[in-house]
Amino acid sequence: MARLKVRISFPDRCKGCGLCAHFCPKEALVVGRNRNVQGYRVVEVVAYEKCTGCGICYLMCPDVVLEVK
Amino acid sequence: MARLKVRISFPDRCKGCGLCAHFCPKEALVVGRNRNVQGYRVVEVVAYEKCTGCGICYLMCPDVVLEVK
Amino acid sequence: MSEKSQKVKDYRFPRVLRDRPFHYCPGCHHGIAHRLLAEVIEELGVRDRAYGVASIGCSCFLYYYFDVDICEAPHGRACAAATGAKRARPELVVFTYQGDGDFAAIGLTESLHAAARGERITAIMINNTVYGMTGGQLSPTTLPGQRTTTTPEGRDPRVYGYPMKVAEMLAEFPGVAFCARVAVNKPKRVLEAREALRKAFLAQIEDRGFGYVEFLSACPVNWRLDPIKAAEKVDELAETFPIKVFKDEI
Amino acid sequence: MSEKSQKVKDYRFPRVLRDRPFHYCPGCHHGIAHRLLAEVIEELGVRDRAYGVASIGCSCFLYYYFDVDICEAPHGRACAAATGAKRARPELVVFTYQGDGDFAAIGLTESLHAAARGERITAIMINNTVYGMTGGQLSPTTLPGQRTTTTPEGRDPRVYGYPMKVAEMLAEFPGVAFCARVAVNKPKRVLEAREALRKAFLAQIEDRGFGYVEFLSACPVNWRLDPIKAAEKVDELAETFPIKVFKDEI
Amino acid sequence: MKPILVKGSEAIALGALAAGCRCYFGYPITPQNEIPELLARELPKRGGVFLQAESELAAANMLLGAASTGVRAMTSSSSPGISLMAEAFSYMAALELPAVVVNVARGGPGLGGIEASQGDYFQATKGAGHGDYHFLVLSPASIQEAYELTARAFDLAEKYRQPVMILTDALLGQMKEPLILRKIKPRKYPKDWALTGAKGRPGRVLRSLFLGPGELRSRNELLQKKYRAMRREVRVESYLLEGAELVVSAFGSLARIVKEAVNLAREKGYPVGFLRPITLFPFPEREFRKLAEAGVRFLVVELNCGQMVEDVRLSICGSTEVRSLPFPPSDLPAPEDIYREIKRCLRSPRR
Amino acid sequence: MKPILVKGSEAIALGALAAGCRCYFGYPITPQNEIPELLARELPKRGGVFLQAESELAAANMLLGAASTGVRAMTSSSSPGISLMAEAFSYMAALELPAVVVNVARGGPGLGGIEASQGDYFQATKGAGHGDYHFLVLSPASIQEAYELTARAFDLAEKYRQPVMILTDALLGQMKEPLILRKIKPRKYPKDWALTGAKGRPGRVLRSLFLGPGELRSRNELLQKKYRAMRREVRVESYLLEGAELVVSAFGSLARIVKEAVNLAREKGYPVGFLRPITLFPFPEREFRKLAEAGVRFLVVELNCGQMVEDVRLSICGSTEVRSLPFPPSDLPAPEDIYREIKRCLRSPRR
Amino acid sequence: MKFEVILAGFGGQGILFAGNLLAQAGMEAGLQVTFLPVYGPEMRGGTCNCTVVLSDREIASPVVTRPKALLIMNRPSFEKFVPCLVRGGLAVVNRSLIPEECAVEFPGRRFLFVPADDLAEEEGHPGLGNMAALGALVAASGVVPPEKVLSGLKGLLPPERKHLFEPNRKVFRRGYEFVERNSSTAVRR
Amino acid sequence: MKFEVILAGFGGQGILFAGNLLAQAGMEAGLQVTFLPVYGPEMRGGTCNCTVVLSDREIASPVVTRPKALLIMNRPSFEKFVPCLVRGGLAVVNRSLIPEECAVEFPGRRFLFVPADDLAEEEGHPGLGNMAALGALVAASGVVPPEKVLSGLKGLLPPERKHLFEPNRKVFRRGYEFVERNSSTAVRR
Ligand SMILES: Cc1ncc(C[n+]2csc(CCOP(=O)(O)OP(=O)(O)O)c2C)c(N)n1
Ligand SMILES: Cc1ncc(C[n+]2csc(CCOP(=O)(O)OP(=O)(O)O)c2C)c(N)n1
Ligand code: SF4
Ligand code: SF4
Ligand code: SF4
Ligand code: SF4
Ligand code: SF4
Ligand code: SF4
Ligand SMILES: [Mg+2]
Ligand SMILES: [Mg+2]
Repeated sequence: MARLKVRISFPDRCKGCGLCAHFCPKEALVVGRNRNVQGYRVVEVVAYEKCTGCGICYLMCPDVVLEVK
Repeated sequence: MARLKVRISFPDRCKGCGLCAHFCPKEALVVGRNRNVQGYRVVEVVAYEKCTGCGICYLMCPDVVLEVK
Repeated sequence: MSEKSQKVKDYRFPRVLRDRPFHYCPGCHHGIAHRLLAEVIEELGVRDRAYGVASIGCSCFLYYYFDVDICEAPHGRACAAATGAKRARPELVVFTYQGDGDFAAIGLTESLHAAARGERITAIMINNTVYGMTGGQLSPTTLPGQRTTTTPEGRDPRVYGYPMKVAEMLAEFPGVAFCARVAVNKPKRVLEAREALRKAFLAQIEDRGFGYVEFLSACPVNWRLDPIKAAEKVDELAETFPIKVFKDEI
Repeated sequence: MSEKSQKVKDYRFPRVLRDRPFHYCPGCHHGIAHRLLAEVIEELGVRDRAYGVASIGCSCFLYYYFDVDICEAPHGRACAAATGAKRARPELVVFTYQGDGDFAAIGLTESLHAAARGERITAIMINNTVYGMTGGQLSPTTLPGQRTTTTPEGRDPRVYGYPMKVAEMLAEFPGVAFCARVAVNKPKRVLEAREALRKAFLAQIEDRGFGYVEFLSACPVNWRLDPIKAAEKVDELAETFPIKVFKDEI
Repeated sequence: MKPILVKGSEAIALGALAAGCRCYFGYPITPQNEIPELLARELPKRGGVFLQAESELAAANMLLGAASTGVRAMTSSSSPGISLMAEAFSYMAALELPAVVVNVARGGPGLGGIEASQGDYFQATKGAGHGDYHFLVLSPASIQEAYELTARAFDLAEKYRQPVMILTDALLGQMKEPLILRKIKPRKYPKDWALTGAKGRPGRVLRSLFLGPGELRSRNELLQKKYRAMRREVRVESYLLEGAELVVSAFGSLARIVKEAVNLAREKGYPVGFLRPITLFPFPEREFRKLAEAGVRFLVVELNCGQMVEDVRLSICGSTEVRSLPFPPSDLPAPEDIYREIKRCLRSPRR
Repeated sequence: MKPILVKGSEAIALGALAAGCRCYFGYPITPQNEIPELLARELPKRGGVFLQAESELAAANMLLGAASTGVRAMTSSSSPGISLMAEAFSYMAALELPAVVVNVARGGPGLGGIEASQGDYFQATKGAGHGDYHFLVLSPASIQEAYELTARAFDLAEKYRQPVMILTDALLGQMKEPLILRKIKPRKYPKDWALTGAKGRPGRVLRSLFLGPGELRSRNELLQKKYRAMRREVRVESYLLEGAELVVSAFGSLARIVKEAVNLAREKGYPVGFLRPITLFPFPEREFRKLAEAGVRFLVVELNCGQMVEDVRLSICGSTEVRSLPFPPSDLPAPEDIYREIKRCLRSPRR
Repeated sequence: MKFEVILAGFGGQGILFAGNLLAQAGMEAGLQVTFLPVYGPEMRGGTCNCTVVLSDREIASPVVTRPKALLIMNRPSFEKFVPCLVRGGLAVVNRSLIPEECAVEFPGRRFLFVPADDLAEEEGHPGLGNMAALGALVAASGVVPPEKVLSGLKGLLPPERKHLFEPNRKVFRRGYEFVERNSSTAVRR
Repeated sequence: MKFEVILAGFGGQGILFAGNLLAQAGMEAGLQVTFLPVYGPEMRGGTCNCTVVLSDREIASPVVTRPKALLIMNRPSFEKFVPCLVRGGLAVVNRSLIPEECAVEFPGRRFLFVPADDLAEEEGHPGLGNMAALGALVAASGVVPPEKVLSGLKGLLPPERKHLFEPNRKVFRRGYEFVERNSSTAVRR
């Protein structure tokens, strides 16, 4: 199952709340400076290689921005 | 306290339900044939001498017909 | 039970009651509850600052019988009206007198929230397992299998669930200071009921919280039983609705 | 927890959700609860016979997000509307999605009676201890001392009593088949919440009774905390509102 | 067909059964308990749902839920209970739900009494709840009509996707009269809005919150259009209009007493006619206007403090005189009371 | 006195405080939450009672209880919440309780929206609940007036032993304007009916159930008499009536926009005047009738589908033309929209 | 033909049943009928009355203020309704509870005093005074054939109360026969 | 004199605060004022706007469909409101989020592009772009003296937020001065 990795599938849904980044055990995510159509800062994957595909970020994201696949 | 005895103080309140007579331990009361202004058969004391003034009839009467004094 | 209410004494027509015959059916326990309420108001000496809320049900004519200030509340809203009166004038001794339909069906929200807030009021609920006034329909406290005019085949728990145990619910609220279920179908129980009622008033008088007494009460007419059989049937009710002091912080 | 929901798997946007961003504030747990609900509907394969009741509160736009049949109910009446729908068409899988104000304040009667009757519906209550939609007023579940816009000095138990424990009340009804309080402020709890939700649906699908899940839910905006602090504060809520399966007859 | 002797309330319940009503939700209240009590016996036998709700609020919202799934459903109550349903009615109208609501009205305001009253006319016709919405309101005057109009109410509700109210009162609700249980054939209307599970289609929504620009206005315009379309359902009973100089108008059961008074007056040679609105909303404006244009004057008799008289006045727009003869609830007027007023009207000079 | 900048809702709360309101009960709803939120801060400081109820039903009945003890008390809500209070209102009117009720109305029906709307005019004036009862209804058009009328409402409520409604809307409720906190001197009225404990007297009763022969009729006649007496409280704002051939009428905050349109029209030389009912019940019938008798025509502008226009028509009884210009809720009309219609009216031939 | 009768007495005296039965009988006899009960807000105590109209034409109003006949089972009802009776009207009165002297105040009415409760008690059914009085009313007025009352009775009794048919019939007969037997003396004017 | 301005942006950009402050300043300057917020049904997200009218005569309507001025903080608001601006009207626009090119479609309006968010950020208060834009609006329109804005600010901040006075003042000044400094070039027609 190592092939599973985080994807920012729906960046325009993101509200930059930071919950995913906070809970990611690998510190693979961060809320960046770019804004999406809603005007929110958007999450970014800063360490794709560290991602274990554990799904925690998916579980914690209130806006269904991320997928792990 | 032996002087306490049942009185039918408010016969016109009586509805002839018979609860007093049923619960009187001395069988001192009975619902008679006479009707009051409401049209109900009224309670009567049939054994005044047996009454111990225990107050049970007062306690059980839903219409506050009886007094014990 | 307190010294006072146990001693041998004479029994006289309570002065708080007006001299007007009750309109209740023969053998209806509403009358006993009325008398006890009058006695307790008298005993506690609060007639002059009593404020009663009459609810909608067989007891809606409360004001004809009690010589205290009384306001009528819409069906189910007695506890809300009582809350308003008590908050407006905390010196009043405020009580409601409600049926099971009034308190636990249409008025459940108002009843539970008043209790949860710990309103300093005394609520009396006459649980006769039916809607007496409107002709004997199902109530939240109707027993399983009991026939009513709207459950002609008897209450089916699959359709209506099981009877609602109001005293048990209320006892869980920290705001409730006294909570008991009583019956008046036997002389001894009448005395216990009186004592419970006294404490339910003390709950507010001593500023401890909400006071609640639930009367298991016979409705001979809608139970289609004579008064004596109806009184006996209350024992059957007590199997589902235990007669008990659930909470006593007085 | 079932085999199925624990296994390592990919996580994809649930098909029951529509492709429309949630209107919730950043970090609001409503969104997590939505996703779980969508996942469970998908997993149980009941999308085609699902009937949702949207309540009045922050979640009133439920119908924008779920691709199932949805009806709006007046504030507090979701359980009554759900009862009507389920009784009319028992083949539907009927759920409500309500706030603490909706479920436990204005709608308490409808909520408790639906549970007491054992309606075959699933009720979801998002307990964020405030009225989110209207700007953060007091709710029946507000913690003692918690400041809200209508309790500027904090909830005073002398005035408002103590928080209402809804799950605990519901668990007492024989008609309730599943009753749990969950939280979604930690990954493990999210999984547990999902499982609870699944069982709350099974309660009706397997015709056992009323299913209930209460979510302790962060409202960063009205708590005036950032999303991460708000998520942490849910642990504090859990001291008053234990996270627990109160009843599981599935 | 052999008639049966039933109360008005029972006739309403029988009308609902005849129209294929599948669900009833209600809360007891005098003087209409015969409706739930009959349906509690009969509906389950026919595979329908009878549910006593915990309150009128719950009943109205159960009705909302059931109606949203496209089944025929109904509630009934009496004045105070109807007041409690006001919010739900406004929602049902906004959601365009077909449902039947029966008000067997009693004396008010407040707890009032349980005698016949027409004090809820405004509540029924102008909208008890908030916002611009209306029931289609039908008011029967006989037990046979109570049966037929109730059955018809279910068709109309579906035809217009719209709550329909039967407004009657304790007099008709409690009296008995022979009823012929005429067979009813319920009409069929498309239900492509009903929430029946989204199998094979996208999820459907029934909502009343409209925040987008102009959305709420559109919803209101749609409703108003419907209300105008409903005018074709207007019904009246007219009687002895030929040669009438004064038309006495009343609705519901009171109209029977009024009719008797009109008979009395005609027997004495007074030129009096009778017009009974059967639909209270939409109001039979045209029928009144036509008479007014012919110079007829009106006497409006009501069991309240004067409510329908406003709709009569609005209909004829000042063109002739409209007198109000209100009887606030307590005892019912006798035909003679109305007859006296008829004479007085006819004797008084035209304004 | 230095003005302060406050919302209409806040002005209402401040008016209540100024009038000596002792108790507030309410349940949150947009767009009037500023009322409870201000009172939650201020009432306890002054020894008063602020209590957030568990629902509007509870709030209305707490109000009933508090009012029964003779203290000044109030509740506030918005459209759907007001609908839920209908039953309690009917009781309060029947029990003759003085109390103040504020409706900061929003768009309907159903959940509708939260924009300004006047869709609750019928509900407010014709009686939302069952039976023949009425609020005395006041409708302010400015923040200063919101303050003053709210304070006055408490006096009127006690003067007539009667619930008084402030009917306003989201526009006035949410806008800010300078307010001068003029000192208010509450009037005193006898309270020999209040339930304050029966010390030294027999117990008093407040009830609305009247079963004795004629009792309920008497209660209704008493209420009707009171409603007639209330006519002396009628207030209007009139503007530019001199020489007006067309009078544009509107109430509440919309009247401001209408007034601007009238100004526009007058500037262009159109003979237009303005009449704003401040009391909606009793309705200023006489004021309209007088103008109609002088041949003036009317244009009635409303943020609904046309409700007050009925009262205007009833007032003038067909003597001149009354046009309706309804704006169902969504966006507010601009003065220009109304100006255009004014021109159209004046150009069209008189009917 | 139009026959308007008010039946009145205590709650529990079977007033509504008797009125209902009369209406049912009228309907079965092919007449137009209305039956209008007046009921208290509660089920309990108090007086109770109902109005029955039988006619061969459409009945406009079921409300009757000046009845052509009365069936009076107790004293308060006597006092309330006898003054409303039209001149020449018939009042069937339960003599078991109301003394004949009461009638002297009301000249010009036809009074028929029937010991209704006693007749019922004699038949062993003390609760059925209503049927005795109804029997007398039907006999004295002739408004419906007595067989129609009996067939109406069959229709009205629900299956679980079918056993009450015989007692009701017997007491009805007693009342009916009481009039037949005393026809000359019974009616006082 | 009658000055009608609509302020618009994202929720959270301080739109209502700025509008309120402008109205307060107007009132303190002795003008008639109205302030009308447009609020969502919920507190969350979405756009937000308000209307302020300042006048030396009674203000009939607080509703403005064709404003004389705009304060625009984000792109969606630009698109929504600029078309409503009267010919010759002034639009103060947050250049930090809206590129100047947007203005080309709207000839005949006076555009004042201010890097509001950047100015605020430079002052170390990234959340206070609203104050920079307001400073620019006040400077460019001259509708109220800047001191009145500052005294209004004092009045508006509740005791527990008094510490926010300085940051707000500073950023307001920056916006004000930005216009003074660039007055000739800043306004594009
Ligand atoms: C709003 C409203 N709904 C219904 C009624 C009718 N109603 C009167 S009393 C009652 C219930 C009475 O039952 P309960 O409260 O148990 O009192 P009981 O008569 O049994 O003592 C009902 C439903 C009413 N008056 N008002
Ligand atoms: C009858 C009625 N009363 C009040 C409101 C206003 N209102 C809308 S949502 C809400 C409460 C929201 O709180 P909650 O149910 O806890 O949901 P949350 O927004 O916190 O998720 C209220 C009071 C309404 N829409 N209708
Ligand atoms: S899947 Fe796990 S490791 Fe990868 S980004 Fe998400 S939380 Fe981090
Ligand atoms: S949790 Fe979701 S919404 Fe929040 S920052 Fe991460 S991806 Fe964005
Ligand atoms: S006092 Fe006791 S003994 Fe005497 S009559 Fe009453 S119950 Fe019987
Ligand atoms: S208990 Fe009371 S009412 Fe009943 S018979 Fe005895 S005295 Fe009469
Ligand atoms: S109906 Fe029942 S509760 Fe009501 S008075 Fe009669 S016996 Fe008592
Ligand atoms: S107000 Fe609270 S509950 Fe509502 S969307 Fe925002 S964070 Fe969520
Ligand atoms: Mg009961
Ligand atoms: Mg909440």
